[in-house]
Amino acid sequence: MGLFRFKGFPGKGTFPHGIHPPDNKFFSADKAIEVFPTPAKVLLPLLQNIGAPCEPVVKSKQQVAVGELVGKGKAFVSAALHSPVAGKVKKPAMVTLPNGRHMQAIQIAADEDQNPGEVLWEKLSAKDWPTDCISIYDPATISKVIHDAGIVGLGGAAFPTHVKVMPDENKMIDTLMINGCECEPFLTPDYRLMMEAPGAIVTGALLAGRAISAKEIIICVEDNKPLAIERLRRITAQTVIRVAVVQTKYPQGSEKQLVKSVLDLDVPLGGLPSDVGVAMSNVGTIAAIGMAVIKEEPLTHRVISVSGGGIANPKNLFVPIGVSVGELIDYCGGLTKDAARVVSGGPMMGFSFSDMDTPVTKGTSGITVLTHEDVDRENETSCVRCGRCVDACPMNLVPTKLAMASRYKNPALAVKYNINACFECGSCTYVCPANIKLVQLIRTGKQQVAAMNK
Amino acid sequence: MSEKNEISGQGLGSDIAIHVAPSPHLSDQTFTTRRMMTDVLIGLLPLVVMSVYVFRMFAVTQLVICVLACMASEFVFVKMRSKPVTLNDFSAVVTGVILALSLPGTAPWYVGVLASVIAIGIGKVIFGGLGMNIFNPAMVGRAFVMIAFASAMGASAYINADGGVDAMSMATPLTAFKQSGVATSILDLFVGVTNGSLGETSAFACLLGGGYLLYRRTASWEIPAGILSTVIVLSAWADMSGGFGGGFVLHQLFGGALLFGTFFIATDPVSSPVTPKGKWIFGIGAGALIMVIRLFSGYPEGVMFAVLLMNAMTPLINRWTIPKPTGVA
Amino acid sequence: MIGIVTIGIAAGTMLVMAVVMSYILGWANKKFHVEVDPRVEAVTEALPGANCGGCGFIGCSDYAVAIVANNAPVNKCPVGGEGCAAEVATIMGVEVGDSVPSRPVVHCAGHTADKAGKSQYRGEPRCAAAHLVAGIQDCTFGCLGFGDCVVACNYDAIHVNDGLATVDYDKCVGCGACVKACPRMIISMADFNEDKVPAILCSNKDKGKDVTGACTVGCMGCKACTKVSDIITMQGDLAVLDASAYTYEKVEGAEKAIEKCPRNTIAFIGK
Amino acid sequence: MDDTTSEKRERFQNNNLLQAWLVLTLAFIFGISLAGVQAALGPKIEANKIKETMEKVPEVVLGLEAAQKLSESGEALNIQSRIIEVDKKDKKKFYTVYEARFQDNALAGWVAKAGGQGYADKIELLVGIDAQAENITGLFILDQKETPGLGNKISDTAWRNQFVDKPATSPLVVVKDKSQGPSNIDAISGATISSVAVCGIINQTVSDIGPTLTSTKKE
Amino acid sequence: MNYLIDIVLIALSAAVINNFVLYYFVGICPFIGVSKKVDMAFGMGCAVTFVICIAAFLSWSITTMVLIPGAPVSSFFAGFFLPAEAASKIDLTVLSYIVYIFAISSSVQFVEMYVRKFYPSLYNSFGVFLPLITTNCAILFACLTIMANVAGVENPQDAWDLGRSIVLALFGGIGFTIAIVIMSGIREEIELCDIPKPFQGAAITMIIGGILALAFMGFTGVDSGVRKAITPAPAEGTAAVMTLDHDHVHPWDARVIVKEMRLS
Amino acid sequence: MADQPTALERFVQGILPENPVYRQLLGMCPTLAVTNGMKPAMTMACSVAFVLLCANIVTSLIRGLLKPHLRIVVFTLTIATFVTIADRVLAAYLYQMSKTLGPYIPLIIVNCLIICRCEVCASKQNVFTAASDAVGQSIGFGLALASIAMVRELLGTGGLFGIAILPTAWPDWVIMVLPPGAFITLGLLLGCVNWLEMRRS
Repeated sequence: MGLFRFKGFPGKGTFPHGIHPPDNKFFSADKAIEVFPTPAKVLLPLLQNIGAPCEPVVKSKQQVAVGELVGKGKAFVSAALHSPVAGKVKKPAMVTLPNGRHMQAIQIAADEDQNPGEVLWEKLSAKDWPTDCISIYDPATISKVIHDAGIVGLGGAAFPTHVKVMPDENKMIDTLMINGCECEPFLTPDYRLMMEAPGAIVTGALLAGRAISAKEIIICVEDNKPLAIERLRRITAQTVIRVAVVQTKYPQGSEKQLVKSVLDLDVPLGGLPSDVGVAMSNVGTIAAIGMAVIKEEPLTHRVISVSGGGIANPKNLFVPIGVSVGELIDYCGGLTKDAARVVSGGPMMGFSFSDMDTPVTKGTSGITVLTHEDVDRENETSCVRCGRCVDACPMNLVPTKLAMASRYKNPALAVKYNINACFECGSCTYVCPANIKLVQLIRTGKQQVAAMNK
Repeated sequence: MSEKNEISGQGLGSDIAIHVAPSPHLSDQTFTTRRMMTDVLIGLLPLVVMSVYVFRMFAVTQLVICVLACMASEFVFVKMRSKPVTLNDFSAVVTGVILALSLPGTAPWYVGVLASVIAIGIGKVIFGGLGMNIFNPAMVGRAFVMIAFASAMGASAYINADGGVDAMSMATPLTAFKQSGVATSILDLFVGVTNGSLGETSAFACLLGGGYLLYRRTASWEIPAGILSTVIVLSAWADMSGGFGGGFVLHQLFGGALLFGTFFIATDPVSSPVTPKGKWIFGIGAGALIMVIRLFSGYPEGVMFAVLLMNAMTPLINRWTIPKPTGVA
Repeated sequence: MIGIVTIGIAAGTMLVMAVVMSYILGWANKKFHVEVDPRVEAVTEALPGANCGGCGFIGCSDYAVAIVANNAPVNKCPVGGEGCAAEVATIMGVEVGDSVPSRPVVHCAGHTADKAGKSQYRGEPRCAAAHLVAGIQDCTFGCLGFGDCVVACNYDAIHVNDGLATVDYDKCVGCGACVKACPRMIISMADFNEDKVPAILCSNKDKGKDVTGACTVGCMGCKACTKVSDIITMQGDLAVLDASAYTYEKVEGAEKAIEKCPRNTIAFIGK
Repeated sequence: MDDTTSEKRERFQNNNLLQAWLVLTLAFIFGISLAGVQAALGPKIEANKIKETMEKVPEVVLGLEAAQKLSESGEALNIQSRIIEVDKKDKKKFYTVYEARFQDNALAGWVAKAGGQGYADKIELLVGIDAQAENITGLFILDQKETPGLGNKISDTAWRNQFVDKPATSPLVVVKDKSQGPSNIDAISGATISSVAVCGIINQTVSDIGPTLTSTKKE
Repeated sequence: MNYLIDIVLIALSAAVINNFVLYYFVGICPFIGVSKKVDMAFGMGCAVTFVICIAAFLSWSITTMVLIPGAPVSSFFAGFFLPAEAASKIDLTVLSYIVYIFAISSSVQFVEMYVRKFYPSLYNSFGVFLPLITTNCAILFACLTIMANVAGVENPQDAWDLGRSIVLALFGGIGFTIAIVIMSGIREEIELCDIPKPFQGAAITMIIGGILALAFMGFTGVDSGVRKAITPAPAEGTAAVMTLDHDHVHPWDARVIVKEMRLS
Repeated sequence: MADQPTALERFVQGILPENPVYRQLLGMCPTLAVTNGMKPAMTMACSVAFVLLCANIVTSLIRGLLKPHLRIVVFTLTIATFVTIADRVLAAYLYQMSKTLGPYIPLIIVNCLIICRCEVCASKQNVFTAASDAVGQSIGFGLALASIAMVRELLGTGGLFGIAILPTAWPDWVIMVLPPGAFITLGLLLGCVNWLEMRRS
């Protein structure tokens, strides 16, 4: 890329600290998105988002159509659930998601001979996405459509999007930032989406911008994706949307870090980007908004990448939500001999799991299968307080102290060192020369703090 | 269960054991604790070479005694705690080499042995081993023998005209200066053909090894920067008020254990603060103490005491310099 | 003569000091009196008042406040020793007396072989940490077996036995530390009316089918036990036993329940 | 129990002085007994203090052998103490000086008690000056807290003996290389500061009281 | 000027060089007991410093007014029975210990009650430490040191005045605070260390105390060094050092030697 | 209130099970300060024994008259008196030793050990028990002091009671007779005692 230049934005294009893990995107970056054939059965957990679970509105043995509402989010922070296939509802089952949540899921046995994925992908990747007729949509309508379509953040956190686009008098939003950084190694769904469906992203961005009356819309992409940048630049040339190219660095895709990089604003501790007038959404989410508003399709499918050295044929797939991970892996040629760990999401923040029945949820951005070479490390040694973790922490914390406070059960000390500011990006653990599982300890520490405050 | 096997298909044969672990799943394997210790040893190499060149057999004997004694005591003490012996992390070797280099070549064998036992026993294992030691083990050991065998470690102990080594027929530069007002030539100090503790004589070797550590980022640059700048400022001030005409600063800088201590002892990550700001405070404090002790106290050299004192302050410094997380005004 | 005068003046000095001091202090004691919890006063009175700080608190009165307000242990005073501790304990009424002993029960029966879906776990080997990682074993309720409770126990009374925490009731004193340590909350305190009491050794609230998939000894909610013993009731899909209601007369019902349980989830535990 | 009694009783109980009767009594008794102890032991302690210094005077003035010989022969020096007042710029300084005379009233010499800062703490010493106030006759360290093994070697006889017959008219100089010189004192190796401190105290004392002694001698 | 130097040196010596805890071993009980938390240790240090000053004031006053021979009060009363010269020899120093401990304990108790009544917030932050101080040897030690320098000196003009006494007390207290705060910082840190069981608690505290004492020994002699440096005139108690090590004399050294000679 | 231990129990308890230094951590100041040699350590132990015995006896005699809020004052007064007596006696008959011990003799007043024994035992039990308690505790204190002083003097000067024991080739560990040596020796000995205790139970 040559010397990095970052012009036109207040920020420096980067944030303090952070790490540079090998991005390993070559596994799947050049693989065009394939539509995954409709599976025999889907399993839809009732809670796929941050917030409250939704309540089932279908009964056992009921027939449902593609896109039909099967779960309704009653609480404000919860999202609706739609069937990705046409089929028959079966008895509910319990599933344990990779993040440890144990909950009920709606099971739907799909009818034969259908391929809703093909239709949806065609709509998504079409060239006819409008950029000029956005003003006919009223912001309230857009919000409502987003709510009804059950859209959540597809970057991984799965925060219900309608909450973000809800106008709030106390927090004036003037900037919409669209996060296409995809800083996690291995993952490529956002990249492929930007390559293959930029129209949906641009339209969705304009719609979302209208919904929150944003004065400025910025699409942020890391500089290791030149082709996507090129494509987005071309297509956004006629619109108000600007493309910001930020430095490749982990965790650039974290919202606070991205706001810092692009706008040079500090999101307050414990606050959201909205506290500094910024709304942030993932490119996938934005495309889903476009689909919901323009093509009137609820969120039932998403792009994920199945990648890593442990996968025979890494691929990017357009899959129905609720399909089991085992099927995806089989579709990609199965695991290789040296596969060691299956991770839902990227290798830095994703959750590993062992149950191949686990369904893909709205927040699953990829399945990464790591090899022994990737994950095997020496045994943990003592912390020598070398301070590498301090240099890596994008939140400017002292991870070693937090971890030791957790290990020796001293929640008061952990609070003093601001344990709750940690968003578990894993940078500290990545650099730790002693192989201490800092993030895990910090996570445990947070629980101790919660228990102490109870 | 049968249903499950059907779905997961061919990929999960019995020969592939999928395990689970917390995130993150990647780690930087190029940099490990052992690698850090090896780096320190590489950094110490110029000093070892120089000390062997200047002091001959004295240096060799002292190095062998200290390294062996350190490893033996590490082995014994860790065994006493019935914990796995961790000699392979090289930390005991590093302690041994630093300890040996901080002793005068003429020190009798029991000085090295006792210093090693104290360094590993009281300086390290009693606090829980590597990573837990509040104080720099080598300096605890050295301070102990320094006070215990003052005559074997004191200024005059360095002089041993019978040793047949040129450097050992003169007083150590700082002692000569403090007690008689005699300054050693800067060039001698820089090259290292003066008397003193084994590792401290050659400013050049210290700079070389220290530079390597800084380049490898095994030692953080903030502490040396803090110490050296403070020493320069304070000695310049003393220089001006004493009317020495400038030579004093370089003499203070290159004489004694300043560079050795700055690069290899004060930068010991375990016993220094973790945050950059804390490291600056540590460095400035150590530099100030070094100069106070050198200028005013009964000892010609203050690096060891300064490092120990700042080690003691480190928990407090850490406490005062908890960094503000991003987003806190 | 000078000697006598010295003695006289010395005695006089002492007397004057003593008078002044006792008067001022007595006066101040009333004038500056601050109302405090009478128990604090009583405990302060019982403590030696040497204010040596040996207890780790800031002097005797601070320790007294800590005992009354924060339930600090009563035996910390090195000066007062056991006598003092007993006295303070009487004031605080913390003596156990002859109430029914309360002991922990591990509500899980799954040894390593009983658990399905076990995967190797590479992380901090502690339950609290492992609890946050999915996929170690299928049962999300059962004992993880990393022994946080073992570490928490000061009496060496709980051990992990083939993947399952097991209480040694001979050593257990019922302090409840293990209950607090368990992240999965499968240990609870139960009244031990007899040396041996029956207990339900499962915490899995899932439906029968999910339980059988996860473990060979979990309660699948068949309700067979509730029909033969009146101290067992169903809470959702999990049987629960009211230990406080158990007496020796109910041993028969309990034995029947154990016999009826198809999954061996009920058992007698205790010394 | 009628009202007045209980009221009286209450007042009695509330009276601070009456409450503390035991303290008062004890204070009184203890005051008397301590003063008694002092009366009994005080002279002896005083004697101890004086003896400590006085005992050393002959040795410091005459040297150990001569002193022993003197005591063997059943003679003793007449020792009288006096205070010499020295005017310094901003304050007065007092030296306790012992004047030692033989039985025949011939002046044997003076011993001055002096003190000053050493390496660790104050050093107190006795320095002997001959009758002519020209030479130092001896040195004795009364009290010091120098580093054991190093600085406390100032109490060693061998080191102290260096001072014998050094001139009291010119300042002593501490040397580290055992070089010979009329006023040179060898430093204790590793404890230069203690050595310098002792010499400094002696230089100061001698220069302060020297003139007075010389004038006394002339009288 | 001399007085100022005296004060500076007393302060320096009491606070750092001859630290109460690490050099004289007084105040060990709270040093072990109340050094688990930094805040607690700091409160304790402040309270000690405060009380030690009060105690110094009281003990200095009582010693000079009542106890030493020739003290105004005792000679006044003795004057009723004795001739003036004998009256001025009344020596009550035997009472000093009992009087000091009396004065300390009662003043501490009084201050505690007073603060507790009228400044509850102050009481909560540092007043709670007050009772613990009665049996703190540091206080009595300061009183004894003052007594030694008032009653025990050879020459009356060397006797300390109130200013020196208070400075000793104040900086002794500060030295105590420094030591206990450093110790508490370390002890908070070793909460996160894997100390062998038998050494947990007092034993490791002692060993840390030992290493601290070792480190503080580096300051030995700083007071005389400072005195030498700040005394304008030739300092008392210095003698010249000469050396014949001329082989390594550097051009700018000559002046140094001359300087040194002139100084002494 | 639990039954009070008998005189014999009190005596035995003081020596080891309730050793004032190693078990109760009382009287640390003199323990550290005067143990650089056997002589001062033993003198100190005897002084403490004297004060403790006298204070215990007096306290026990007047135990019926004690008022709760004034009892500490009474103890302090008593102790201070006996300490002064001990101090004067030492100055009169062991002048050099009294100079060596310096302020640590008067500091016995604030030695928690004595006030503790007055409080725990003497103010509650009869004279005989109080006296035997005092003797037991004093022996315990003396033993502790002796153990520390032995280590320090032997390593520090190569002798005991000022008499050389180790061969002259022995390099004296000067540090042992200095403050750091005191702390480290006591720390290590405390650790050893704890370790033995843990092994026993």
